[in-house]
Amino acid sequence: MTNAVSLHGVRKDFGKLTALSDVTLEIEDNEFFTLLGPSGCGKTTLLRMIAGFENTTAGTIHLFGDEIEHLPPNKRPVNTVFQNYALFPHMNVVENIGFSLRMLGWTAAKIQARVDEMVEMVQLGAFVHRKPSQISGGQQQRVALARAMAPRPKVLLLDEPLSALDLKLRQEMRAELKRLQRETGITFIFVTHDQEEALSMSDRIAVISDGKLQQIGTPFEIYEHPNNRFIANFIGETNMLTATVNAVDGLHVACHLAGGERLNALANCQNLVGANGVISLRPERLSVSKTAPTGDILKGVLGERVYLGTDTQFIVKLSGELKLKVRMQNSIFQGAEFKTGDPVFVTIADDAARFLVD
Amino acid sequence: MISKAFIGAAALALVANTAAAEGKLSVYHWFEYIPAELVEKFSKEYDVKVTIDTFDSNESMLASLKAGTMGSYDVAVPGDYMVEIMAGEGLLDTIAKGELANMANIEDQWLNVSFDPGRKHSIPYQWGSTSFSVNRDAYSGNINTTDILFNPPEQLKGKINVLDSQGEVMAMAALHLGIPQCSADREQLKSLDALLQSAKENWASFGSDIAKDVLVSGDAAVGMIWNGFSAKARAEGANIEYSYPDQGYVVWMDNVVLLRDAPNRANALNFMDFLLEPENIAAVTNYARYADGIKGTTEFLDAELATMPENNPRAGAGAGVFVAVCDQTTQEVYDQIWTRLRS
Amino acid sequence: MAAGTGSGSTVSAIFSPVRLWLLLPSWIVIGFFLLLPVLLMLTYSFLTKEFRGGVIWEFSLSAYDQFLFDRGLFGDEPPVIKWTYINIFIRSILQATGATILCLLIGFPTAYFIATRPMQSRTMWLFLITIPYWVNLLIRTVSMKFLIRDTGPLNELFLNIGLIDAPLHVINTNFAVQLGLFYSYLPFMVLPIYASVERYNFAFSEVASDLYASKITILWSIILPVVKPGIIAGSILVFVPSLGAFLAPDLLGGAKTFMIGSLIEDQFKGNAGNWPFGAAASMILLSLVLVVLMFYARAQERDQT
Amino acid sequence: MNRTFDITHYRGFFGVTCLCLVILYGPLIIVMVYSFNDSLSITNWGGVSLRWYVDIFTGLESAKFKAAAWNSFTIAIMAAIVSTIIATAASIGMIRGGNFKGKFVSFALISLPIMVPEIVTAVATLIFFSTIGFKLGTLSILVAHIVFCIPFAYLPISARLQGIDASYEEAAQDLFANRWMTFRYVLMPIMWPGILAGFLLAFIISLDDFIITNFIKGAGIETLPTAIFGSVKQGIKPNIMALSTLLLLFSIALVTLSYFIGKRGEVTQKLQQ
Repeated sequence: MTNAVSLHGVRKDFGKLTALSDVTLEIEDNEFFTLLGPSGCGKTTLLRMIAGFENTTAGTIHLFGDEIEHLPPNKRPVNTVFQNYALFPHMNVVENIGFSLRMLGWTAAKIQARVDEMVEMVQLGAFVHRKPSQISGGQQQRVALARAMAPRPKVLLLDEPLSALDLKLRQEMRAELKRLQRETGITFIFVTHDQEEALSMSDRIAVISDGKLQQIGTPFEIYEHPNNRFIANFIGETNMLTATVNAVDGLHVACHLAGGERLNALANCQNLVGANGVISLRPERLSVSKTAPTGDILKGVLGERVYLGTDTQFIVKLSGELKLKVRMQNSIFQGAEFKTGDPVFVTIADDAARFLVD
Repeated sequence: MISKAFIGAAALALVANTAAAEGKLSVYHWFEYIPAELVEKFSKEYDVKVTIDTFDSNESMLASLKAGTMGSYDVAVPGDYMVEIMAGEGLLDTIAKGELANMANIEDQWLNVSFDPGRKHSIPYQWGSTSFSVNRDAYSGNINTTDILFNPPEQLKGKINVLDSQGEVMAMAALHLGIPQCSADREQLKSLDALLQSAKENWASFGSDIAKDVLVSGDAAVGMIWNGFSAKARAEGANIEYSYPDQGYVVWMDNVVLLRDAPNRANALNFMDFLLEPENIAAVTNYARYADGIKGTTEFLDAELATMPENNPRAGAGAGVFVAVCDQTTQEVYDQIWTRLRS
Repeated sequence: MAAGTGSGSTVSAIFSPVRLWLLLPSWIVIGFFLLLPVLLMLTYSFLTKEFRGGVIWEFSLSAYDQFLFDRGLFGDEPPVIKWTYINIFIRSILQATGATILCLLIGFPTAYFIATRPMQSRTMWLFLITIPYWVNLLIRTVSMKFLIRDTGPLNELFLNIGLIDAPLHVINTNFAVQLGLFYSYLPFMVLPIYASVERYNFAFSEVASDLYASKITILWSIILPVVKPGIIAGSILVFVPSLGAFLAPDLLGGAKTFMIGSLIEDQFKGNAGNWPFGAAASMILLSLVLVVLMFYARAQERDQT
Repeated sequence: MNRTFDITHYRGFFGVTCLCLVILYGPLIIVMVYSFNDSLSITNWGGVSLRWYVDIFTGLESAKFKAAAWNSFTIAIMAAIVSTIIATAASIGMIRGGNFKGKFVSFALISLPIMVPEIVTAVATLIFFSTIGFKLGTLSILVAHIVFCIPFAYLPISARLQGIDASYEEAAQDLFANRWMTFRYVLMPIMWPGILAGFLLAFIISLDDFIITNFIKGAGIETLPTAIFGSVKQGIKPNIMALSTLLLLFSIALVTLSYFIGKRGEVTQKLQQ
């Protein structure tokens, strides 16, 4: 089976600036694929290159095995949902959705049928004759989706489509997008800087930073096994502790921290004894207790605590200047007995420590 | 779609306008110098569409023709000296013997004129005089002197309009000084220049086209003006008197000339013949209030014209003189004086 | 200026490949029918005048010489600086300056007043100010001429209500020309100043007031410096067209003394018929305007940095 | 309005604004009023009458005015159409063409007709036409008008285009529209208020022009301004006031129209943001 989109060694320069360098990735058919990264990382540029709005400086882009580099956007069987939707202000909902079909020269009857189908799919029945300026942001979003999906693209590109919506609507639309993707079987390439969005919707995620591909993987892999310090930091919250390797067993390493505490961790690559790096510890994979449990533990003094509704967050001061963030679910843990200044033990869940070398 | 049709029509109209003129006549004429009814009459009689552009001085007409409108007009109406200049510049076409049926209608004295010997290019249109008129409400003193223009009494200073016409102003100034026109004498030229410079201080405005209006509206108390135009101003209610000064005045004759490269030469000749008909030229005379040079017009003329003070120089007035054409050297000094006056 | 959310980009890849073809018509039309003619005019200013109009294709500096030097009535005296034409230019500059000041005096308070109206009524006020501009300039000038004649309605009104004893003589004076120019170009002054004042943050005024500045001080030392770009822009927009104006001097000034516009016109349409001189005077006017515009561009650049 | 202390308010500015309006409208209103004067003289009031309006259409000069009006309107419409098309293309080239070498020069060239004083344009054009032997006529007027109308059409069109996000064009292209379709079905409709404003401005500017037209008009060809100028040179006559009033009303109708079109465009633009 050919992949929906294959990028090979793709590079993009804007004058002297390099926006993307050496991006190689395969996006499978029917996949909900997300490009995740901070703003300015080059993810939108990558999307625009697939759409055809930017050409590549180097490298190749294949769509279902066909080289598409030479095709202008209007000849590529991909469609885009724009960040600001770019709904044509002078056309009503029906005209917007049917635009591509008109451009493709469909008959009026066929256009009508397809538009009806799309209106049905995104549940816009009541608004079909309104102009974009007369409907709400969420409805505009649906029109944009319907418009982009009307010509049955092989790949749908979504450029931060949810960023203009408020939180509630955004969460609703996530489910909606996921549903549409499942029902239509279209490959979605979704660009976002919101890690929560990425984690909740994607089949796979590619994290991009500074124009470079950092890691590709399922949400679980990306979150639990970040490849490097950037990803660990960017996705979710984490504690970063500087560490040195004492012993190596495959990818498992035994390290000591700056304050002398010893920890076992899983490394992102083969290491030698004496290598320096950081250990990433997710706060929710840690727990505090007054009595020493078994397994990997760290000793410290309880600092401030913050009540977060579902969780409580503690700051634990380790030796030296080191501080650890620990988050525990309130439903299974009553932290009433913990007071600032109490000496505590921090337990680390299995495989929770990642040793990362830059 | 309506707009498309309109553009089409507009485009067509433009093309039609620039297309070769059949049944057309293009006249370059003095302003307010031909009655519209007469043009209408010609138009009907010969089935010719007449367009008239106007100018306000002989010199500006010459400038405009040389600036690219030559070849667009069929006939023009220059004054005497300008006929001579235009002929010299090669701007005029020659009327062959027999091309004008009514040539014989021209009064004998205007048949062989110095500015167009043998009437090879022109026919008479109107003749008259150039002097000045004074508002009698503003000044009741003696107006039979060119001092009114060049050395005005206190109450008239700053209330004088002067024709924007180089030839006539320079000729009047020469008359005032009692020197010959186109004098090559340096001292005389210098005094001419000095006179005009000093007189300018007392003048309010230059303008030919406004000459009548400023007198009627009272904006000016003295106006250098043509006799017939002055008569019209008087008829429109201005209490003015036209002067025939002791020092003399300018006499002129305007003539219809056939222009070189006339796009409608045949119609031009028809037009000239038309204007040689006593009845037709008399209509012009009645309108413009001057005199024509055509035999047999008397019966068609307003009786009043003959007795009008503007048309009858008082006894004792100086002689009327034509504007002279200077040689290039003197003309260049004249131009220099004029430029200094006008700027 | 670039509005819009999202990418905010106004560069579209779709039209940039054909931008040459899109720009070419305007380049050709303006280049061929204006730039080339201006260059030709420059050439003409160095040609020899033909007796009684027209030119001879022979290089000559006489047009500029005639502009600058007086060689006497007969052209044989040693050259001295001639003020005739320089004075025309100075007079025109003064007239244009007068008109600009008049526009500024009336235009600034008006623009300020409009900019401090509530949002909805501002457009209405601006609309009121701009309507007359859409009326034919000739008609406006003629109206002004009609109004200020010695025996015109204005004088009649003033005489009737006993404000004056004798008619005010305005027509055919320098003031009449300035009034005409002012009337022609006033909206050009109001609009840029309005745009500046509208952007002015009145919190500055409040701060200054809080710091014991009087209203006049605020106007003079806070508002004026902030809205200066608008004032400069407005002044340029009034000054430049006033400089080469033809209708107002001709119809309101009595055409007794030339302004630049009428001087040039006279070389082609009027009595003078001196094309090289007309071309030279046009070139000098054009250079003057370009200098003013360059000064403006500089000032703008300085304001931006 | 009851203001105890308003820092934005300056006493007298309202008065100056009123004075400004009086100066702007006074002469026009006077001319309007006097156009109904039933008197041969412009100085005396002879009662209200429409005779001068009748005179424009049936009087001695009616043929001249009719021809001049026809010339003025045909020239203005054609000049406005052509210059609007050229200016629209140039706007897209300038605003959507990205950064390119000579962009400033290109902008300077497009705005040249505004920067060069009208009288200089007139002189240069006259010299040019006379040198290349271009016959002065309606066509010469039209060409000159197209040239100086371009920047006036360009200004509102490019201002409008600058406010339009390029993503509309990208969306259109993404939805299989080619370059022409993108312009025809997406960009042009969104730009329309700007194009219309540019067209109207060009139309009015062409209709308004006197100096250039006067220099290069051919034999027997008058536009309304040159015809009116020719008439008023000899003094203002009542029929000119009537004609002026008609033109004035026409201009006001046109500018009101453009005002409302502009407002509509503004509203839709605002709603999108």
